[in-house]
Amino acid sequence: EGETVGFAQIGSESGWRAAETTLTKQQAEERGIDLRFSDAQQKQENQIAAIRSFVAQGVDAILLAPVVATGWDSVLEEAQEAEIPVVLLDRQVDSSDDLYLTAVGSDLVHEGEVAGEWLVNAVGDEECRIVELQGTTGSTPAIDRKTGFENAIEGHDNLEIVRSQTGDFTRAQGKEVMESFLQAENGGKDICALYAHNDDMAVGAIQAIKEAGLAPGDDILIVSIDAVPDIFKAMADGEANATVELTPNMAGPAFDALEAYWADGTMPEKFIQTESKLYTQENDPMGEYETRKDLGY
Amino acid sequence: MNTRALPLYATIVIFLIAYAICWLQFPAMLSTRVIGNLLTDNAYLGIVAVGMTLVILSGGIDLSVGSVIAFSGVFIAVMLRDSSLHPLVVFAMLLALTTAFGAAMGFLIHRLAMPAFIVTLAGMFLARGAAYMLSIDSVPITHPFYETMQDTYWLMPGKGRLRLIGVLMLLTVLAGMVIAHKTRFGASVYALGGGEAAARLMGVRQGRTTVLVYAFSGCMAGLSGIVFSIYTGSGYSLATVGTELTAIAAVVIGGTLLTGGAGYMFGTLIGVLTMGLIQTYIVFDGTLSSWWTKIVIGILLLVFILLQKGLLKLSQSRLAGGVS
Amino acid sequence: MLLKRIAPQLIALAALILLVTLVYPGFLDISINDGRLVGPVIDVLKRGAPVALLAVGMTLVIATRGIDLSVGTTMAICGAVAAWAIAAGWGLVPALVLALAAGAAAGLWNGLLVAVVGIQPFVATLILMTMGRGIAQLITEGRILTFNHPGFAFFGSGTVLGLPVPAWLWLLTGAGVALLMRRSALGMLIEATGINRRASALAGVNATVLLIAVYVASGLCAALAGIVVTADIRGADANNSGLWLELDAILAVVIGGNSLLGGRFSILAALLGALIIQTIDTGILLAGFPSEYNLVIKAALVLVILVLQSPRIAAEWRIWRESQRASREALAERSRT
Amino acid sequence: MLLSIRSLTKTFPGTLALDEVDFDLEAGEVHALLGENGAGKSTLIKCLTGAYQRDSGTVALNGAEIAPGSTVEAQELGIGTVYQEVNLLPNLTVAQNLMFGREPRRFGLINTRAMRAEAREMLRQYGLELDVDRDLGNYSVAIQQIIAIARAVALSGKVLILDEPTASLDAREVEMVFDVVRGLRERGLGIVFVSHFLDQVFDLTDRVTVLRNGRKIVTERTADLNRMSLIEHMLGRALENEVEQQSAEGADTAHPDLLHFKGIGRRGVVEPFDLTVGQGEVVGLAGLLGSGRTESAELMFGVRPAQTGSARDDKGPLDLKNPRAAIAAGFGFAPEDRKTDGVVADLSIRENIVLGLQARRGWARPIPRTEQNRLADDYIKRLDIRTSGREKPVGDLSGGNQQKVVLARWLAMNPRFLILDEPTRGIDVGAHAEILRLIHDLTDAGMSVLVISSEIEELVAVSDRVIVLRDRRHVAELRGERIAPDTIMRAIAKDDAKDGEAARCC
Ligand SMILES: Nc1ncnc2c1ncn2[C@@H]1O[C@H](COP(=O)(O)OP(=O)(O)OP(=O)(O)O)[C@@H](O)[C@H]1O
Ligand SMILES: Nc1ncnc2c1ncn2[C@@H]1O[C@H](COP(=O)(O)OP(=O)(O)OP(=O)(O)O)[C@@H](O)[C@H]1O
Ligand SMILES: [Mg+2]
Ligand SMILES: [Mg+2]
Repeated sequence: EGETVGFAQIGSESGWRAAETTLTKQQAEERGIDLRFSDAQQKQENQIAAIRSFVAQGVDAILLAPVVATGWDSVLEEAQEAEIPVVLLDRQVDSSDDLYLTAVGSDLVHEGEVAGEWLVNAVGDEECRIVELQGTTGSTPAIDRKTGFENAIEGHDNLEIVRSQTGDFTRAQGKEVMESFLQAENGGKDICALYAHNDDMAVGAIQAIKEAGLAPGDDILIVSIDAVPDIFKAMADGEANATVELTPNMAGPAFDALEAYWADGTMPEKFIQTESKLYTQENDPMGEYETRKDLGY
Repeated sequence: MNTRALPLYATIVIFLIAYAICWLQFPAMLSTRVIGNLLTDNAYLGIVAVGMTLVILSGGIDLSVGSVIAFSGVFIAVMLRDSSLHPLVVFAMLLALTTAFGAAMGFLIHRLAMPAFIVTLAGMFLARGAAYMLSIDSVPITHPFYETMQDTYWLMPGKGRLRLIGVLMLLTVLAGMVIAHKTRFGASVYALGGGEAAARLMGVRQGRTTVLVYAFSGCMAGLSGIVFSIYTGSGYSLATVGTELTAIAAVVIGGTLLTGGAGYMFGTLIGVLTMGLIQTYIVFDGTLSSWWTKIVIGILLLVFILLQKGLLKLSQSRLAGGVS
Repeated sequence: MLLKRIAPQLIALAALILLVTLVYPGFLDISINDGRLVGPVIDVLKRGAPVALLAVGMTLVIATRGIDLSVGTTMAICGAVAAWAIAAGWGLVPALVLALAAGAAAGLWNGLLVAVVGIQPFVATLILMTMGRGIAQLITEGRILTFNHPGFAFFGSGTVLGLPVPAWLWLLTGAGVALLMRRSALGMLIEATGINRRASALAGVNATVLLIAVYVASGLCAALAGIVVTADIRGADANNSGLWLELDAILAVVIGGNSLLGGRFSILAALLGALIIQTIDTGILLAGFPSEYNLVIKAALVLVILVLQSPRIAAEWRIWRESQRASREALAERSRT
Repeated sequence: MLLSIRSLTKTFPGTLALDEVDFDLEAGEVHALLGENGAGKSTLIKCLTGAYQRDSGTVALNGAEIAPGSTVEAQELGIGTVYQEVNLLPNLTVAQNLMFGREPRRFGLINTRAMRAEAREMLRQYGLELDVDRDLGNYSVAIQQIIAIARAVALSGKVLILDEPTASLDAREVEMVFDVVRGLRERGLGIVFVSHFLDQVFDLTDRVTVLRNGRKIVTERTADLNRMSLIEHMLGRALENEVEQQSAEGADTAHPDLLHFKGIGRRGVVEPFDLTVGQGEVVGLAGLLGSGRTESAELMFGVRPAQTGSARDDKGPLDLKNPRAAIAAGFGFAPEDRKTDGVVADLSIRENIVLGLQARRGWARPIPRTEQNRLADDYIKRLDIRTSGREKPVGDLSGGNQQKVVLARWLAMNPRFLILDEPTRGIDVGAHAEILRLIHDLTDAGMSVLVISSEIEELVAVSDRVIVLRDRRHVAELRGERIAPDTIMRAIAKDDAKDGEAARCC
């Protein structure tokens, strides 16, 4: 119908983010929506400026993947005054929920919980010393995924996080930090499991473990979050154990909601939660890899 | 004709031409909304660039400002959350703190003869680290006084909003112009940028000037932090990463020489608006992928600098030709 | 003479190692694990490779009174190019050559902007710094380009004579460049250009070509660093490879006692600077502090080292020592009479 | 006693620059401070004004001991100084330079209009009418020199110190400066005057203090001294044959043509000119400040590419598009502003001397260290460079010695055509004679030399031919007997109306 939608994306800091962008563009094209894309390079100030520009341009709706939860009140009010509906993608904001149409996303704390619960079941009653690779210090996913995981292992005294450092969500840092964990924990012999806040860090860590002469997935259990293609490959090789999916297709539900709203003013629910599905080595990792590898991760 | 102001004129001319091109492509670019946004969205950048201009004029550089802005936001948010102080009191405390921080860096630079680049780089790590230690989470600010400030604006014809922070930025630039061009302190700053040894022999109080320059920059970074916290209504330790480089780019586009001693405060305003214009243009266009966004920003930066250099050369040779 | 030049860096490094050993006693342990040395110190040598390699090129650029902010993104570009070539099945040698060529091209671009167009180095390289990551992402299309090529991975995680390949790479590059500078006249000509470009040009030094050459050298070093990082994780991460590493490289050069105002330089000292930085980083990781403290600790340590090395402090210390000696001699004199 | 210095000592690493120096300055006198290059004159002055911290000794102003910690304090005490190297700020306007630190203010802000007016007024006394709103860097060294003097005079409530203020001025400007100085003397100021021009010393000063190797040798009334004894005090020996005596010899030897410049020029810089240089010939360039002598030389050496014209030797056309091309064609050029164009301050004397030679050989063929040392030692001896060793950074040498290092660099390259722009600027009498003798030796060996100098006597002493420039145009050529101070003067000043123009800006 030729509606124009502005998409204020955070940036392209990870493969997952790139996939989200690709899928959003695909979805828009399929539905004949004219998508205006803005990359904020991980900066909230750029995102705010982009939203203001979208308002000044008079778009029909705005998709916002907020870089951080706070600080959106005044710009969302401005959009509301201009009667432009805003849909939040994949992350929440702490503004009042009548400032936006709906939010599509997963519950980051819940993701951490799913990962933690898997590990609790996997180790049973054995002693388990866990090392944790955090995301970028201060970022919402890092904080929430840490909280969720800690919630899940609470009360299980046989599980303990012995080392926790930031790996900045990157493969290289994941590998480097894992090396120092191995170094510090008796060559890795004292580590029973690794929890990584995203798959990229896990993939880096897997290499470090291999180079240290241990078997990732066996000697050290590995659980991480995102479900990007490369982790499925690792799972297929038996080098990773579990991942929690964060689907990059947030735009699909968002456009569904918008189209309903444009058509007859249907108000969607305020939070459309995507599934945080757990994948393990049993879930045909190779097949999952094949279906995902062309999504722009 | 005064040759020293040529870079400034070149900058203004290029900015106007660029704006005209944008307007031809997207007529909405000339709306008061866009103009209002340009001021509001770049208010924090403009303020911090004023401080940066003075530092660069003195022949130095201040890499810490981005982190200091982030620290300021977190500091304000945490103070307002954990104490019952009025925001204005918190602002005063913050400005005192960041000014002292800047002064301390200036002191190190002067007393230990260490390069500004390195001292302020350490300052950048330090301020960001301090912000982390205050709070990792982003902290919302919910004080009623903040809402008043956020809602203070003048509705221009055409629904554009001239907001408080935009006006504050313009006033800061004005103050910066007075300090740089109309005071003895400003003259000392230019002198220092022209050559330390000569400046000393001419009677510049090098130590005092250096400390003051960085203190001023720290103060401006604090002020910019306040503006940023009003702008986003929160404090976040990961905010404004790399803003120091944007500010430096704005100052340079504004015609100030990075080696110090030459440039105009007003040029910095134009430089900031130019950076804003590039951003706005890319959003209006809305077809660039993430990577092309980066490439295009780089190319536009280069084009601006080349045009400026070209225009400068042209007019200089004109002038020289006119003499003979 | 040489030892005297690098003494401050050596002392700083020794003190730092002592400090780290206090918080993490096993720091100096080295064991042999199927023919390769393992231990934190070896890790420092290996992990320090990217910054050390960048520092070699950066030292030359800084000696000419320039600065190269683009090395981080150049790493990303070269890594992306190499990974792309490997993934496309071009084979090892063409991939390496292509990556090095990309680095040289990036350096050439910077050099032309600085030496021919006359843009200030900070700004000229800032432009590539902004653009470069976009170019790298353009090559990888924003994803992490992974590959499986043992030959290429060797550059990241292989060992030769027990030592990791990245360590060999920076050791050899550093030694090679340092020798080239001091055995030929390049070192002096670069220093002369850095101190007074105009006077050097009037004396017949080809300052333009020299300037371009140092930026190309810096680009090549960045390419090597990019290859190491890419080979290490077996994938080109255009978003994060070399992110903010230019700052560490500059820091290394300055900790090495080189002046940002150009002129006299020492590559050896810059390499020690890189080791100092990596020792701090590795030390922080091993010590197991919460990650919020990483930055503050690093900043504080760097600041302390720089303050202790600052020329003013050195001068004051010399004066103090001389006055001590004088008073001691006076005392001896008095006791003799 | 206005100013009295007792037992002033100052050491630099490896150098005892001042050794228990006493110095007295009375109110209402002009006191010359003389000595060879590196004798310690500039150091004495800098210790006095707080630019350097002295090791020991006392300084008293009007009987009260002073110890300025910085130059600001000295200025506040009423001591105005012109340092040896022009030390103003090229990036500030002329007005800002003149009024720096004393800007007239209104409501706490600088009153630009008043500042401009006052600056213009200050310069008028020196016969300078220029746009005070332009950057100082736009003006020649000479004009900057006068501005520096004007500034120092304005700052000097009690003492005025002039360290080689006249080094790049011509006779007319020198006279103007002297008039101002005499006026100040009348008003009761004490003036310290450093110069290597003995005529000026006898002309202007009341008393003389001579330093040698950092020690005070003597203080005497100028009237009680004659030239010979003064030189003896300075050098510690008699000067065998002074410059003047050499002038007659070799004036009319025939010189086979070596180089032809045809129609060389650049718009707005120098009008196209023709010049033929003979082998072994010394061509002098005379002219007022800003008449285009330096520019002519720069065109010939490719510093600024010429827009018109060509150069050739007997083998064919020469390419002079940049300095390297000119060097390849066998040219050499010792520039006028040694600080910015000459020395590479942080490099050692040795490296500075071999720099040009090395650049010509290319980076891949380093000159062996022993050869470098031999060259450096050789020139340090031949040019009498005063230094504690060949590895000393050139920036730490005294002004005159830096000049010698620049000369040494070019001599070491042994060009066939050497351009010397103000070669003896700031060089003491002994070395001055030495350098002029050197020029003769070089031309005897077949080198051609172009000398630019504001010192007419010097031109007369060395030149076989003198070209006179006015208003960026080559206007006259003098040979043989006509090379004499008064003929040159007359040729320079032929058109008085034009003259005024030349000294003015734009
Ligand atoms: N900053 C410095 N560091 C080391 N040595 C110095 C420094 N400044 C001057 N000297 C040395 O002190 C001595 C005196 O130098 P000074 O500049 O006072 O000589 P001068 O009498 O002014 O000579 P000239 O006539 O050439 O100007 C010289 O040997 C010089 O090398
Ligand atoms: N009176 C003047 N007004 C404006 N610019 C001047 C004036 N005199 C010189 N300049 C500029 O200063 C620079 C140096 O000229 P300079 O005076 O050195 O020429 P010159 O003929 O070599 O004189 P000299 O060698 O005696 O100083 C040139 O760029 C010239 O354009
Ligand atoms: Mg002197
Ligand atoms: Mg001249």
